[in-house]
Amino acid sequence: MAEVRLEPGPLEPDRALREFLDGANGEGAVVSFVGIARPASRDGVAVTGLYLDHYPGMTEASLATIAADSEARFGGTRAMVVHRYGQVNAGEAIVFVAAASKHRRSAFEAADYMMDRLKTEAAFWKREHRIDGAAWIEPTEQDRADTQRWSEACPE
Amino acid sequence: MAEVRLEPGPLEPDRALREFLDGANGEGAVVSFVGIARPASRDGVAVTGLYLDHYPGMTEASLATIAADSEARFGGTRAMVVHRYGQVNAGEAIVFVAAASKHRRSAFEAADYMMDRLKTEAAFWKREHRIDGAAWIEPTEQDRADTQRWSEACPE
Amino acid sequence: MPIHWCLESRLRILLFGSLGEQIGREIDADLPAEGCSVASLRMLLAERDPAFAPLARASARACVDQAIVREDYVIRPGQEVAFVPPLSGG
Amino acid sequence: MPIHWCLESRLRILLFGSLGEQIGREIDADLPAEGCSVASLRMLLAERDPAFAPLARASARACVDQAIVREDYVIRPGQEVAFVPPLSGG
Repeated sequence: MAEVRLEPGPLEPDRALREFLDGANGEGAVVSFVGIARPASRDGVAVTGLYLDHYPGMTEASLATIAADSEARFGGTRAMVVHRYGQVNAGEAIVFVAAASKHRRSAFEAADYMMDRLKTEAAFWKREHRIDGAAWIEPTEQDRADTQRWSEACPE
Repeated sequence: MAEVRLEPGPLEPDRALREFLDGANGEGAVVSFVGIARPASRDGVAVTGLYLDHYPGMTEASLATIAADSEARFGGTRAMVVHRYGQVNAGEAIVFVAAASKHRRSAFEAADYMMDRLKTEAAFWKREHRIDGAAWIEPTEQDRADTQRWSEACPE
Repeated sequence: MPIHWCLESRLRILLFGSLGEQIGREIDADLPAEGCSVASLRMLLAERDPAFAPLARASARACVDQAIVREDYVIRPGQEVAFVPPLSGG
Repeated sequence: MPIHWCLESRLRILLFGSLGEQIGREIDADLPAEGCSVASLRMLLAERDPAFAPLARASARACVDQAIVREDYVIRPGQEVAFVPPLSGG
């Protein structure tokens, strides 16, 4: 059963990894992803941080669906998603995702899959705080294309 | 410059991740892999642990080459490899690999690439301690095929 | 007309992201007792206050009980209604 | 023949993995002063002691100064020589 959590305060990826590894169940491979608030926008303007608006209940459900789909798609995989909400400063972790599996290929694919879907389907609304003003952000075409990668036939 | 280390004692993946994140350089994506000594052999016999023989100097060089190749191949990527040697009990971490990059795709690919190469090119000799006796292990055909994936034209 | 308020139901509408910033986190609307479609609700709101115009745009998706619904979905009293901009993702 | 030891050089050979377990972590060999090829060294060793037979197999790769070398590589006095089984990887 996937572990999914929203964090209002700092997200400490090393503690999340420790917790995930402590739940080990004989898996040989654990892949984790840490997403960090970048100090610059896509067009290179300095960014001090961002605000992640969320819809209590619906946002948790969107994360849980993605984690559960990953466990179902990559059989024998265990998944975890920890996501920040609210104010996140540049350089702080926004998201931690982990996948454990018997073999490394499925652990890599499960983590990659979760991140691609989180980038388009996680119920967040992101306001970037640029030094020249604040702006609400939407997923890029690349994010949509990444998610699309998984829409073809099941792997393996 | 890649950070590469051999560890005689327990490898603590959460501390390695903390250390790697502390070296952050504005990257937005960090992918880590933890390989754990499995409690069973490929054919299902219970395993209490393994012994990793290494060739001091040559083994470090093999890890450093893989990490440096990953940084060169996936431009703007920062890499880290921490590997156990000697006696490793089932359930303990054997290897920690991390890749940081501006974008998630290259961080995933760099970590995946390092693991595929480590599985065939890291200078270790592994003796598995099965409950029915000890046996020296060689890479599988799958490991060789995984490494071969990267031999075609450069990505992106 | 006391009958009027008796046949209507107070609907609380939640707004997120840029919609919440522009209009407010929550607005109220009167919902006919027999319910009304998402399309009708958008028109009612836009006619009531020009500030609500962004809610009439297709990019503002309607959610009922935390699931995105279509324009012909009929909202009933007691349901949780929200309008959300396109998700920005995690 | 005092000239003999003067023209030869003591070579320390490191063995790893299953080779180290079967034969020992280190063996010594006399290397002619002008050096000798990897192929010759394998034969010299296998002739000296039947226990060294695994070193004559192609699966035991020769390393000189920590790099895997070919059979015709000529080992010179002072170099670090090792035989290693196939890598098992990390």
